[in-house]
Amino acid sequence: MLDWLGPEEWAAVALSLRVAFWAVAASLPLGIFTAYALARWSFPGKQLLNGIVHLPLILPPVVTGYMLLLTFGVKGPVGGLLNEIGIVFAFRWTGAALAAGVMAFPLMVRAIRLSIEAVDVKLEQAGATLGASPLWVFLTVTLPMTLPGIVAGAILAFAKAMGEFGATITFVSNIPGQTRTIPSAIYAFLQVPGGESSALKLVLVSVTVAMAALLISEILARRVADRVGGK
Amino acid sequence: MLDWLGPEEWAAVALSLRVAFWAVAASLPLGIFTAYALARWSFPGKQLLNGIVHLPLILPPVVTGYMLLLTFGVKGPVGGLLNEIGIVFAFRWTGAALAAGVMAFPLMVRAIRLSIEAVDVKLEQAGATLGASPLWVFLTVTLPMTLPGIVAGAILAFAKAMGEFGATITFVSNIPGQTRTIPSAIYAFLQVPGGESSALKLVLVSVTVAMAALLISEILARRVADRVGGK
Amino acid sequence: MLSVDLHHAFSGFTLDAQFEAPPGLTVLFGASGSGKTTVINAVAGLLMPDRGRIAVGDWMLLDTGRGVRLKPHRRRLGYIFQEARLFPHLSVKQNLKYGAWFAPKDAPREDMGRVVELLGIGPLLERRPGALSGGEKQRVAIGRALLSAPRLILADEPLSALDETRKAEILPYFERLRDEVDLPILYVSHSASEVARLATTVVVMEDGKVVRQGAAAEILGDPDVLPMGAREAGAVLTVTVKTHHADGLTELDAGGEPLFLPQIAQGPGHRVRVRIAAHDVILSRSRPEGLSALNILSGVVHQVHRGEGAVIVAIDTGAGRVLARITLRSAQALELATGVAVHAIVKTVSVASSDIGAVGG
Amino acid sequence: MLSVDLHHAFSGFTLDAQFEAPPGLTVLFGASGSGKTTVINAVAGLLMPDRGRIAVGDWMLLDTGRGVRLKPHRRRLGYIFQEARLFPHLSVKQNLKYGAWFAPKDAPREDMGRVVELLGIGPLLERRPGALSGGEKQRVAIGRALLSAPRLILADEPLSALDETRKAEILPYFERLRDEVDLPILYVSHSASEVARLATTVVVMEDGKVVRQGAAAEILGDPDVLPMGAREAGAVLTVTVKTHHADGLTELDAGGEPLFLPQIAQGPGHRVRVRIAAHDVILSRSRPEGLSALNILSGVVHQVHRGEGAVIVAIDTGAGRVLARITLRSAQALELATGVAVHAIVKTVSVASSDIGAVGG
Amino acid sequence: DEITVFAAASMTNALAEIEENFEAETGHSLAISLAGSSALARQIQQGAPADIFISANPGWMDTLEQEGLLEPGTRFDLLNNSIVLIAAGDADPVEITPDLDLAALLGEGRLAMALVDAVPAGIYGKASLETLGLWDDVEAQVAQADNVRAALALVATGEAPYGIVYATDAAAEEGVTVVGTFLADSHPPIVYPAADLANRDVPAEAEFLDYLKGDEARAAFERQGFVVVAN
Ligand SMILES: Nc1ncnc2c1ncn2[C@@H]1O[C@H](COP(=O)(O)OP(=O)(O)OP(=O)(O)O)[C@@H](O)[C@H]1O
Ligand SMILES: Nc1ncnc2c1ncn2[C@@H]1O[C@H](COP(=O)(O)OP(=O)(O)OP(=O)(O)O)[C@@H](O)[C@H]1O
Ligand code: MOO
Ligand SMILES: [Mg+2]
Ligand SMILES: [Mg+2]
Repeated sequence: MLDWLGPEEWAAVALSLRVAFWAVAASLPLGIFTAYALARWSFPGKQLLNGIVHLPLILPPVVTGYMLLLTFGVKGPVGGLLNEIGIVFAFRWTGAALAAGVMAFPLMVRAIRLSIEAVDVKLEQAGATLGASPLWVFLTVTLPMTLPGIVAGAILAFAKAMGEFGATITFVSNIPGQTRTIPSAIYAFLQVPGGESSALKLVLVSVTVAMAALLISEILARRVADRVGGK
Repeated sequence: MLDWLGPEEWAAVALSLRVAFWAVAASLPLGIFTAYALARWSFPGKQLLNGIVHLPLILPPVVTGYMLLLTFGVKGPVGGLLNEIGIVFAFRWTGAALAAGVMAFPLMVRAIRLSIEAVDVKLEQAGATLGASPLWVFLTVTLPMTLPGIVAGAILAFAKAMGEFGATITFVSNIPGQTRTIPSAIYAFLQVPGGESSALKLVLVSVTVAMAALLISEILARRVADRVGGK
Repeated sequence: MLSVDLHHAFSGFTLDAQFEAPPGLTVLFGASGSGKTTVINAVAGLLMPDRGRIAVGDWMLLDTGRGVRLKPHRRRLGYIFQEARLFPHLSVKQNLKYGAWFAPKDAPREDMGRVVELLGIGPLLERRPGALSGGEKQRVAIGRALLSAPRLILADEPLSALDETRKAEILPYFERLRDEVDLPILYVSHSASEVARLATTVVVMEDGKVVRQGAAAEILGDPDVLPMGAREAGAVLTVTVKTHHADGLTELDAGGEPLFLPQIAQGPGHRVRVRIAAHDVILSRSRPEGLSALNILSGVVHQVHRGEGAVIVAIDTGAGRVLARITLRSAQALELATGVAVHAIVKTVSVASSDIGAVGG
Repeated sequence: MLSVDLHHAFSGFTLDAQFEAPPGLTVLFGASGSGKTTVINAVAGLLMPDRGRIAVGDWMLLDTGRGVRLKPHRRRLGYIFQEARLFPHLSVKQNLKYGAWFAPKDAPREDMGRVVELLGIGPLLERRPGALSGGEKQRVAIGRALLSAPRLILADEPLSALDETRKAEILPYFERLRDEVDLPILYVSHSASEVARLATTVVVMEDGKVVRQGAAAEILGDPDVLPMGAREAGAVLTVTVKTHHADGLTELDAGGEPLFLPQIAQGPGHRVRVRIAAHDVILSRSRPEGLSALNILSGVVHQVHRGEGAVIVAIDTGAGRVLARITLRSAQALELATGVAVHAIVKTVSVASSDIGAVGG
Repeated sequence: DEITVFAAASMTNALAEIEENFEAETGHSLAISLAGSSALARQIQQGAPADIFISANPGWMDTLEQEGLLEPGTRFDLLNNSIVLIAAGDADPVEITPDLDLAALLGEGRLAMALVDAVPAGIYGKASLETLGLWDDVEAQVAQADNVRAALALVATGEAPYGIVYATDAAAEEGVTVVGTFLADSHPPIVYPAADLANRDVPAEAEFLDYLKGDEARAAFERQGFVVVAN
C-alpha cells in the first residue's frame, strides 16, 4: 500500500498536511480578531481593511505570490527584518504555510464574521451586566457561540490551504521535501504528456484527506450546535 | 483615460465583469438551495454532497480546469450532450463563467449555509403555524433573514470569480475577447520580459472593481441588518 | 371539540396527558414546568410526540398509530407563543398580515382595523419588532395570531406581559372569540381570574400529567381541589341581567336572589358569569343590617372543609353553591356545620369586572 | 439612594424621566410602552441616553454633562431581563455561576445552594436553557442575577411568567434582599400586590414621563392618584406582631387596634406591612356583630372621593388611614361624609399573605 | 478570415508584434490564445477550435502528432533558444564546464530553475547539468518554479543567487547578469515547433505559417531575443 505512492509523493502529502495545518492554526487568532473587528467595530479604514483581507481572493494567485516574494523574501523589507531574528520564510515550508494562510485568510474571516454577526447582541449585553469586560464577554459568550462558524472557517481555510498552488510555488518555488506540496507535485505531473495517472493518485490522496477533515468538522460543528440548541 | 489601457485590455476587463457576474448570478439559486439542504436537511449522501461542493477548493485549479475540460468540452460526455441542444461552454465566455462559478461555489455555499444555520428555527415554526408551507416559510422568513449571508456569499464568489485563473485558462484557454479574462491577461503579460507594467495596470483595475463590489455589498448588508435589528 | 392524548419523553421529563376539551375555551393550568407549553406545541405540530392522537372534532391532526401527522401549516392555527416570536425583518403591519396571506380566501376573517385598535398598536404599525417594548411585542403577537383566520387558537400566557388595564381591554375579545366566532381555544394561564372569566373547561396539569379536568365552575368551586392554592378558590355563578339602575349599578338575578354589580355591558335578559372568590365572602348567622355591602345571599352550609390555617365553607344558596374562606376561629365562633343556615355577605365591588364574562358555549 | 435623570428620544417615543429612589426597593409602574424598560436599560448602561445623570449614592454611573459613562460591566448590576437572556451554550449551573466569576473576590455573596432551592431549579442544573420551560428560564435568570454579587438589582417583570405559588415563594426573597442585604433594587411590575408588598418607593410612568412618585403607602393609598385603576387602590399599614395564637392566627397591633391574620413568619415585636385593598373593606355605621370577619377598625371618614361607578372612602382609624371602595348607592344609604364615624370591616383572610411584608428601609 | 493561434505564453511579446503586422498586411484577423504548452495541447486534444499551435515543448507537439491532430507535413521548427546561467545583480562571468564548482558558487543559496521534470526550460537545464556532471552536487539546492519567468523573478529579487533560464528572458531583465551560456550540445535541442492543426480548414492558415517563416516575423522574433531556425 505504501509503495502505491513513491517516497517523494509521500513527502509531498506529509508536507501539505503540515503546511495546511499551520497555515490555519497560525492565522486563526488573527482571523478571529479581524472578523470580530469587521463585524462589531466601526473605525476609520474599516472598508480598507476589509478590502485588504479580500485581496488574495481577487488577485491571480501568481500576483499574490509575487507580492509575498517581494515582501517576505530574505531581501524583502519584512522578510529581511524577520531574518535577523531567525524567522525565515523563503524556500521553507514556513513560507508555503504563509502563502497558503494568506490565500485562505479571506475565506476564514468571512465565515467567522458571519457567525459573529449572528450572535445576539442581547446576550453579550447580559454578559456585560454580569460584570464581564468586553474581552471576557468575547471569550465567554461570543467566541463559544461562534464556534460552529470558526470550525467552518477553519475547515474552509484548511481545504483552501491543501489546494493552494499558484501563490505558493511563486513565493517559495518547489523544493522536494521543503516546499513541494501536493498541488505543486500534481501541477508538475500535468505539465508532461502522460503524467495524468501519477497526478490522479495525488488528487485522490488530496481529496481523501480533505474529505476526512470536512467530515470531522461537520461532526464537530453539529456537536457544538446541539449544545447551543438543546441539551 | 480610455487609452490608459489598450482595447484588448478593456475587452479583458469587460469580459471579466461579465464572466464574474454570470458566474455568480447563475450559480446563486443552486448555491442557496445547496446551502439550505446542507444546513437544514439530513439525507443519505449529505456528507458526499458537502465534499463535492468543496472539491474545487481542495484541488489545484488546474485539476478542476482539466476535469471541466474533460466533462464539458465538446468531446466530453456532458459537453457533447449540451452541444446538441445548442449550449456550448468550450472556449466560450460561458465556459469561463462556468469555471469561475464552480471555483467560487464552495465559498458561496459556506457563507449562505452559515447564515441559514443562524436563523432561529422558532421563527420558521411561527411561520408554519401561520399557515406558510415549508416553501413559503423559506421564501418569507428564512430567505430574507439570510440576506446578509447571501450578499456576503455572492460578493465572496464575485471576488473569487474576478480572480479565478487556473481553472479558467485550463478549461477554456486564453482567447482574446472570448475567454481572456483579467487574470489570464495578467498571466500572459507576466510570461514575457517587460510585461510587468501592463500587468500592474490590470491588477489595479481588478482591485478597483472588486473593492467597489465589496463596498456596495457592505452597504447592502448593513442596510439589511439594520432592518432586521431595529427600525 | 378537541381531544388530546399524548405521550412524550424528554430526558428528565415525561408528558403523559389525555383530555377532552368540549367546544369553547379550555385553560391549561399548572405550575411552571408542568408541561403546558409542551402540550400546546404538540397540538401545533411543532413537537412530534413519541405517541399520541390529537383531533379537533373529527378532523384528525395527529394519530401516530395510523401514521397521521399533519404538518403545522396545514393545521390552520393561531398560536400566540409564550415569547412573541415576531418576524424581525417585517414591520408590525407585515407581521399582522402574514397569516392572512396563507389563509383560504373564503375563511372568516377578523377586521384588521378593529384588532389593531383593540390592541392599541396603531402607532406601531410601521415599526419593526426590534423597536417595541415587551408588552407591545406580545400585543402584536396576539394580533398576528388572531388575524390569520385560524380554526383553532393556541395561546400560551398571552396576557402575562401586560398591565391590568390592557388586560381588561383584551379579555373581552377572547370572550367574543370563544362565544361568537366559536373557535376552539387552548389557553395557558396562571391567573385564576382569567381562568374564571374565560374558561369553559379547565385542565389542571402537574408534572406532565393531567390531574384534573372539568367545567370551570366545577374546578374552581371545588374546595377539595383548589389547584391554585386556597386563595384562588371561588364560586362561578351563572346569572341573568335584570336591570341597569340609574346610580350605576346593574341588578342581576341569581336564582331568585338579587345581586348588584357596578354597571356591566350586557343588556337585560343576558346571562353572564360572575366569580365570587372565597376570600371575598363574609359569613354571618344573623342577617346583617346597615352594611355598605349590598349583596347578601342566604343559604345552608353544605360542607365545612378544613384547609391549612383556614376553613373553606361551601354554602348552598338560591344562586348556587358559594364558597367562603374564613378563619378557623370564626368558623368555631359561628358554630358552622353542615346544615346550619348562614348569610353570605359579598361586597358588591368585590365581584370584579374582570370576573364577569358573557356565558360561553 | 439612586438618582436618575434621563432624556432620550427614539423616533416616535421620547423619554424624559427624573426620579430619586431612596434606599430600598423602587417599583417602576406604568402601562405597556410607558418607558420602564428604557429607564432600566439606561441604568444598566445598555442604552446611552442623549442626556442624563445616574448616580447610586455618590457613585456616578452616568453624567453626560461631564462625560462620565461607566461601561455596563463596571456597574456591578444584577439585571433580570424581561426576556430571560440565558446563555444558550452554558448549562444552567454555568449560567448561575457566570456573574460570580467576575465579582470582586470579597464581595458579599448569596449562597448558591440556597438560591437554587428557593427557585426550585435544582433538577435543572445540568440542562441547557434550550430545554427549559418559560417559567424555568425566568427563574434561572433571577438566580443568575442574584448570584452575581451585585451592588444594584434591576428586575424587569421578574415574576410575570410564574404561577402564584412560585411567586409567593420568591417574593420573600426580594424582601430579604431589600431589607437585610440592603441592595438598591429597581423593579418593574404590573401587579399591585407585588408593589404593595415590595415597594419602598413607587415611580409611576406614563408615556415616557414620571407622573408621580412617592412612598408605596402614599401612592397606593391616595384616592386621587390610583394609577393602576380604582380596583388596585388600597391602604398600606405598618403594624407590629403581637402574638401567635394556637388556632393559627397571628394578632397584630395596628396603632392600638387589634388585627388578626393567618399565621405569619415574623415573631412578636417585628414590624410588618399589610395591605388592605379598598375593595376588600366593608363599611358599617353601627358596630356589626356575629360576623366571620374578625377585623373591625373604627374611625372617622376623612374624605369621600367619587370615582366612576364607585366611591372611595378614606377613613382615619387608629391603625392609620384605610380606604374602602363601595357603591354610590351604599355611600348614600350610609350617609357617608367627612367627619362621620364608621366601622371598617376587613375580612381577616382578605389581607393576603402576599400583601404582608417585612418593613423595609 | 479569422485564425485562432494557440501559442506558448513565452511568445506573448513577439506574437503581439507579428499579429499587428500580419493583420494590417493581409486583412485576416488573429486570435492568439496564450497559455502553458501543456494546457494548450490538452485543449487541442479535447477539440479546441484552434488552427495553429506553437509549442514551447516539442514533447507535446509529438503527442499531438501521434494522435493525428496535426495536418501532416505542416510541422516545422520555428525557433531556437539557449539556456544560460544567471546571477543576481552584478557578477563575474564563469566558464560552464564540468569543472565549474557550482555548489561553491551557490553556497547556502538556491539555484532557481523551472520545474526540472515538467517545464521545458527546467528539463533542458537539468539535462545540461547532468551532462556536465554537476546535477548531483546541486540537486538539493534547486528551487523549481512553475515557469521560467518565475525562476527569473527569484533571481531578479535576489532571493536566489543563481538561476538557469532562457537567454531570451535573461536578456531583458535588468536585475540579473548572464554569467555563462550552456553549450547547445549539453542538452537536447531547444526548439519551438509550430504546426497547422488538422481539425479545421481555414485557407488563411497556410498564409500565416508562411508569414511566420518570413523576414518580418524573423525580425520580430529576433527583437525578443529568439534565434529563428534557419530554413
Ligand atoms: N429602538 C427603539 N426605537 C424606537 N422606539 C423604541 C425603541 N425601543 C423602544 N421604543 C419605544 O419606546 C417605548 C417604551 O419602551 P419600553 O420598552 O421602555 O416600554 P415598557 O414600559 O418597558 O413596556 P412593557 O411593559 O410593554 O415592557 C415603547 O413605545 C417602544 O415602542
Ligand atoms: N427539549 C427538552 N429537553 C428536556 N426537557 C425539556 C425540553 N423541553 C422542555 N423540557 C422540560 O419539560 C417540562 C415541561 O416544559 P413546558 O415548557 O411544557 O412547561 P410549562 O408548563 O409550559 O411551564 P412554564 O409555565 O414555565 O412555561 C419542563 O420541566 C422542561 O424543563
Ligand atoms: O510557455 Mo511555457 O510552456 O510555460 O515555457
Ligand atoms: Mg410554558
Ligand atoms: Mg418592558
